[in-house]
Amino acid sequence: MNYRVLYFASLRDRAGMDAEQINSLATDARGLYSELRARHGFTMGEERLRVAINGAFAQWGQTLHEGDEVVFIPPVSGG
Amino acid sequence: MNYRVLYFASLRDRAGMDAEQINSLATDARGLYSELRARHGFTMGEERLRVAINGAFAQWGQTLHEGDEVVFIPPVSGG
Amino acid sequence: MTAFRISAEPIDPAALARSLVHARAGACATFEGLVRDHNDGRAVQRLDYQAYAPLAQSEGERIIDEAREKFAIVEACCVHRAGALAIGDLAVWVGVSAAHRGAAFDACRYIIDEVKKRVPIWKNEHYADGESGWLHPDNTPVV
Amino acid sequence: MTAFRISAEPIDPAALARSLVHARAGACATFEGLVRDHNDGRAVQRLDYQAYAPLAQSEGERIIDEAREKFAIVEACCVHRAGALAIGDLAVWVGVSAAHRGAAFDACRYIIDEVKKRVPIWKNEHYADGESGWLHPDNTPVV
Repeated sequence: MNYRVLYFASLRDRAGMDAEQINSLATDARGLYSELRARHGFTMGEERLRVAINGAFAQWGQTLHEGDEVVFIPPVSGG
Repeated sequence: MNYRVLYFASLRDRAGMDAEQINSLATDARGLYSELRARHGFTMGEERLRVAINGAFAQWGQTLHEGDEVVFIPPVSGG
Repeated sequence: MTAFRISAEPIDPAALARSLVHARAGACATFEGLVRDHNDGRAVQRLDYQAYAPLAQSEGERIIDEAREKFAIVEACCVHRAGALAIGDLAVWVGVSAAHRGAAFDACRYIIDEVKKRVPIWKNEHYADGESGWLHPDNTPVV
Repeated sequence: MTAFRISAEPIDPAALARSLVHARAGACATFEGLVRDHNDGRAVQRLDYQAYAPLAQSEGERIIDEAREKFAIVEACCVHRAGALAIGDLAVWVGVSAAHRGAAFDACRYIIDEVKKRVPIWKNEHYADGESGWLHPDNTPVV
């Protein structure tokens, strides 16, 4: 399936890009992050991240659909 | 002895003046308030007031001296 | 600038806030007390603040000093109006800057709480029905 | 006006404060977060904020809604900067008006605390030694 992934903060620096289109066999955010972690060498584990799907916080095990926008949210530091 | 007494808030309204010079036999603020209460018909008891002598909070039993400025402080309501 | 002032003139919050700015201050908390259009169920039209100025000044400064001792702050300032105020007018302004927000909030709240408890300033509310009354710290009338 | 906004332009606190004014609001508490010249012992020269804007917007609005439910407030507003900021620049502004000061302070603090915990905005500090780093919520570096 095709997903759009956006990167922020340290994940963006590590991936070297703001966003990418991914064709993946992963059916949930957990599987997708595992695949992208291997590809880009992300050091943060799933336990330090939150996940957002189509602009809303979601569960790691939520089923992904064709064209979903997926964002892995590092610990925030606004303010 | 001669004292200067300033009035604020409801005590000012009741006394009908901002300040007065008093010649009194009272030797402390307690005695002075008792005298002024009788004269002006103040309804507030000593327990609801604080007293200031020469611009600083003081004890009711503190000895007064000639020319002291004495202020009886009703419950404050700034802010 | 004195950290505490009684002012017969309108308060300028922007100018006061600038006095708190410091490169090591990452947090600034402010409090504004404004004249409300009602109190205790009665419609308020305007009010007067009376102050025993010398004691208000020294007690206000004492409160700011206490805040500096209790909390890790950079700057603190409080100005209280005296005289006649209309609905919506700024009656009191408190501002505190600090490296971190906890101290800024805690000190700001400490200052306004203590000012309302201890500084000899009295509020006389004028009601829509033509009456007026001096208030207690809990906003109930002085009988 | 939206109660929460991410702004690429400098924040105007005076204009925001005016939006909180209401005749029944006797108290207004504000918080300003400013860029400090140091963090965790290192000299900071400037910083960048990155935001995941759509989620930051909805999460920020949710926080303001929560504050309205939890506290008896009149108006509340929060604006957070994105982009490049210099020392002393205003990074975030929160303002809350209420009939009484307790609710104004509590809601103001709730909003900034939750924004810092939950809204997807990231701070990248640039240090005097030429390095830079993304920060955790506790201001320690992301490794």
